[in-house]
Amino acid sequence: MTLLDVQSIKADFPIFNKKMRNDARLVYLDSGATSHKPLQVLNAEREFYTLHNAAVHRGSHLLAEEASAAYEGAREKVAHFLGAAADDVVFTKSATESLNLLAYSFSNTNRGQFALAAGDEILVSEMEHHANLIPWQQLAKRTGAKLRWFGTTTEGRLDLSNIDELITERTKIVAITHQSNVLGTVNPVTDIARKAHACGAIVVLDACQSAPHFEIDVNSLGVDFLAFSGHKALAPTGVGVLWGRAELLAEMEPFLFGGSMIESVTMEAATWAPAPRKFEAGVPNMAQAVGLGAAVEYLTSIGMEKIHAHEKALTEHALQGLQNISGLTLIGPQSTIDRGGVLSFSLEEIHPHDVGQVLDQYGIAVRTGHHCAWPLMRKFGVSGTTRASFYIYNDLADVDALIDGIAATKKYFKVL
Amino acid sequence: MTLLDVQSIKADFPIFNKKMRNDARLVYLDSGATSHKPLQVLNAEREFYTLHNAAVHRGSHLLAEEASAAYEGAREKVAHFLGAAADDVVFTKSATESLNLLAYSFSNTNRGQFALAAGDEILVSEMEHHANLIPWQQLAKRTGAKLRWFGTTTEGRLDLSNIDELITERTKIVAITHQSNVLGTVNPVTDIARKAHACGAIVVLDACQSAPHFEIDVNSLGVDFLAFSGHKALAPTGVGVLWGRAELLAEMEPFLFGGSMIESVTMEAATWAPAPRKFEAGVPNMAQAVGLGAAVEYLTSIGMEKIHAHEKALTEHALQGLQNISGLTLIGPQSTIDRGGVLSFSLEEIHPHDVGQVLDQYGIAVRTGHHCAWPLMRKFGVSGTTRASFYIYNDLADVDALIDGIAATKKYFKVL
Amino acid sequence: MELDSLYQEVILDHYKRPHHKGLMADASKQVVQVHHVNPSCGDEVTLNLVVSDDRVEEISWDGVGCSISQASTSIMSDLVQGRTLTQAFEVLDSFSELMASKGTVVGDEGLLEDAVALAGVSKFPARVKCALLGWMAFKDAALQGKEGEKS
Amino acid sequence: MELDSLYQEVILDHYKRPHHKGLMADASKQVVQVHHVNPSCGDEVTLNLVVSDDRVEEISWDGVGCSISQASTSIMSDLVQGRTLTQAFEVLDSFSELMASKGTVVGDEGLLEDAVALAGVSKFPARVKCALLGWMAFKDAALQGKEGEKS
Ligand SMILES: Cc1ncc(COP(=O)(O)O)c(C=O)c1O
Ligand SMILES: Cc1ncc(COP(=O)(O)O)c(C=O)c1O
Repeated sequence: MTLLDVQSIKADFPIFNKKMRNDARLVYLDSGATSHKPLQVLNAEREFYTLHNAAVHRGSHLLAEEASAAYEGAREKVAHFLGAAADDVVFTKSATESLNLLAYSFSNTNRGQFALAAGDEILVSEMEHHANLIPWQQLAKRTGAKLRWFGTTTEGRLDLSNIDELITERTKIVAITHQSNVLGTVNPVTDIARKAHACGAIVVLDACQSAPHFEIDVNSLGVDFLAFSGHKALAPTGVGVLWGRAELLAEMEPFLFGGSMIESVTMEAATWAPAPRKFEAGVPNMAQAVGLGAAVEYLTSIGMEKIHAHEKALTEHALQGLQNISGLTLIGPQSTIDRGGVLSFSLEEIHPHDVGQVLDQYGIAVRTGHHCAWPLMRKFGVSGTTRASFYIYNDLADVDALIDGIAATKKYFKVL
Repeated sequence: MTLLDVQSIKADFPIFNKKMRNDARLVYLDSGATSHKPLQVLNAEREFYTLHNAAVHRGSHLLAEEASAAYEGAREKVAHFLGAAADDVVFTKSATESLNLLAYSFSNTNRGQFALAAGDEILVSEMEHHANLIPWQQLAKRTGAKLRWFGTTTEGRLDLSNIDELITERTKIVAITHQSNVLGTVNPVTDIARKAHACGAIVVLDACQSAPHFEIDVNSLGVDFLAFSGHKALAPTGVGVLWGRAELLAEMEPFLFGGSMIESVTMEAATWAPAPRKFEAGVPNMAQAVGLGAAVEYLTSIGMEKIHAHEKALTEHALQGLQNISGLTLIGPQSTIDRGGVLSFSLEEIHPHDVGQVLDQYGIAVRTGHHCAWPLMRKFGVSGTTRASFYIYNDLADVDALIDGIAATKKYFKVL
Repeated sequence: MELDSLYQEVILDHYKRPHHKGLMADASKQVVQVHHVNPSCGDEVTLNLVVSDDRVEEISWDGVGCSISQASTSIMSDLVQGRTLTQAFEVLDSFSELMASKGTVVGDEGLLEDAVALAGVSKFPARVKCALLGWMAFKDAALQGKEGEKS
Repeated sequence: MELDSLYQEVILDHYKRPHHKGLMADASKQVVQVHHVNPSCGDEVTLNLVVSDDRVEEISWDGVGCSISQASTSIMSDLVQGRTLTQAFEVLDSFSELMASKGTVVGDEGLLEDAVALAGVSKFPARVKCALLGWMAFKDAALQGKEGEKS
């Protein structure tokens, strides 16, 4: 097992000094919802505000110059993190906005490859987060296109058995998640993208649960668009990323309209700046972008491969522990093959909300409920699950705390 | 003159310790673009990250509880700042997003009072910022409605002479700015709203340049929606506000789709949570909202009336000084009546960019260019202006520095 | 442990053996049915209410949810069954107040009976909406019934 | 003062008395016209280009803008007038390099002539796009002209 030096990593994260209920230490197993932030990120934001704060791209004064350099520098760092060109990286407020940006932009045109109409199809999967499902439902509604989806196998894998029926010449967009935020399943994106491209479809990847956890290279992935949120990747809240292929970004209509995204404006009409500016209307989330730049640097300095190996080791240990608990049903892949460090389970008749509440007494933070993947819950016949998710500041002791906490929960509710 | 104690205010803003070019002190006259942030705001954000960071509304663990309380507490503070109810305040990423939210939501329905069609009209003004112009151009384009606009008088006032022609039964939306970001003009919003309501129109107010500078009470204003950006009001970047009347927010369709804004979801369709949740898809900009809460508290603790009086005194002094400079043409109202602390001018044949560059050598930060109000520039027959804008950390010495800087600029370019 | 103030014995009893659970469907009566969900955790309740002469003649419900939401709905059903709507709303108001109290009040046991056991919930803001789910469904059904009568 | 490295005398001269300014329109010649704007500050340039035998036969322009953009366009016009496109592009590449240098190079005076006076601009990132406006318009017009020839 190749674990990270968690003690020295934790020293960068002030929140671990906090005392939880009953003076317990914080066992944070909810990074799938949002991650904590290292001092390096908090300091980068503060430095922006206290030394360089100004509206970017709009002024000739020194602060405006420095702010622009900081903001564009962050774009370069994020681009580097993804193996992309800087101009193909758009800053949004979140992955949710990134995905909505696409769905709206596609319906802001009625010609070219982005235009959809009755007879066209949009393909998603049953394991999508609501953020990669509802925008496409709405795009289908606006355009008359039909929404279709991959099912899920009982092991929590994408059901690809009917892929030839699902991906056809009618398919215009394929939007899938890289890693399920409920099951931990990592999907065979490259294969699906190849098939989709052969049919002329555009491929959108929800990388919210992958980009923070393992190495991403947009070129080898073979997708056309990729979205993720900063706040799940050690960065501040309020910043997300949309990466897109240059030639597609160039052709697309804008989404938000306002300052800085224009080329020229009259009272009647306006024309647009080139990407990425075209998609960044208004004074942007500058400090948050700078924070995201610092976050991806921090991740890179640890090394994405090492992070992946670390989480794999934790997941291995957790799978063993959880599988030994009687009455516990793990939903999702039972091994670490093509799966990440997100573990969802049911515990006898104890409702997830109650499980979470007992764990909270021991300082253990897990997520409970439908995890914004309600259709997947229905598929597995549960109203919700308890979910533990790992990141760089977790260690084997955290996993053991979870296992012990579950035993205590059973005891508390007299389920033995 | 009732000036604020600027020295003690400046002590809260670390950026004023920075040495500018040639070791000059910072004379920041660009708050119309973005304001600086006091330590109270920076510390509120940091406290959120280091003590309460978690995804809001989604978990039963302690951090999630505390994060939700901090986020909803910020909503209450902003609501109080506007004289509004908390549930009528929506957090967005910026005023630009707030205004686009409205324009998209209105075209996400084809029935009820928000639905527009050919024959309907949207009314804006010639002095709008692009953010309150292009979204409506696009809404008009999507729906077939017609965009019309108030003109501007040579003094830089809204030309209301043809108001009875412009506001008619065909008018469905009136979207205007409270204070022009170029001219400083404060518009007679309440009168216009009364007239618009008499014709059944919805009134949208762009309060970007007003909410940070004088007291706002949404009830006495009489408008239906109000948008402003946190970053111009001492708050972090990446957070904006949309306030709306409860009954309108309830009826409106959502804008961004994803997690947390739903009531229930299947693969085929979804239903929506009540406002404000319906408009806040995804993990929100929590730390920034908390920062905005601290910012409006800071403003309130100084007192919006005192802030207004302070800026008025600075503006009075600046108007006098600028009017005495030969070759300088002030664009906008020549007195402090119904105008705020934003002053735009042309200086002989010296291009604004060159003016800004010379001022920058003295540490004076002004904005130059079209200020995202290109149609207004054309109206005044200029390609851009130099703009100085004031806030709580400016004093009379800053105004004098500007006046001296302009004299130095003329000398540098040998225009005497 | 703080937890015991949340999960009192009587709550766990109601959770394990809920009262009035299982929907009645007597076609001869005028039943108002409502369905409420708690979108953040996915808890759901369907509630059938028969009111005659402004009195709760019959209440029944079904649903999925945590111990707090299930127990609270069970307790609420006991409390409103047979009561006039005026009395039932008085109980509801008192319970809503208790839930909003953040642990500062203990609740009127004469009025709230078993529901005072839920007082501890008010110290866990994230659970208040669990405790209120069934009550809000009842309120909705009762108001819909009144509306229906009028028209 | 740092400023003097930006506003050299030769720049202010070109600004006050720009060369090739005022659009030629000789209907007998094949003129490529382009219009470029700098969206962040509103500067605009319209450029007319006549190329024959791969040589810039006539260049003229009009526009509004700051001293840097006006002077740079004026200097560029002098530099490309009469040159072959290959030579002109060589100058353009050298100038682009100078602008990207952040003040680290002085520029090849043999090739760039008056344009070396713009070296100081590269230390002011916000002004680089001013200096490049006219050059990019020329590049665009020249490429469009080539395209036109082919088709
Ligand atoms: C009057 C006005 N409206 C709208 C905006 C847009 O605000 P933001 O860029 O913060 O979205 C601004 C500022 O840029 C403004 O001054
Ligand atoms: C797989 C997945 N997609 C999309 C999202 C949405 O991200 P955000 O809420 O940051 O916009 C999330 C997390 O909430 C997620 O886990």
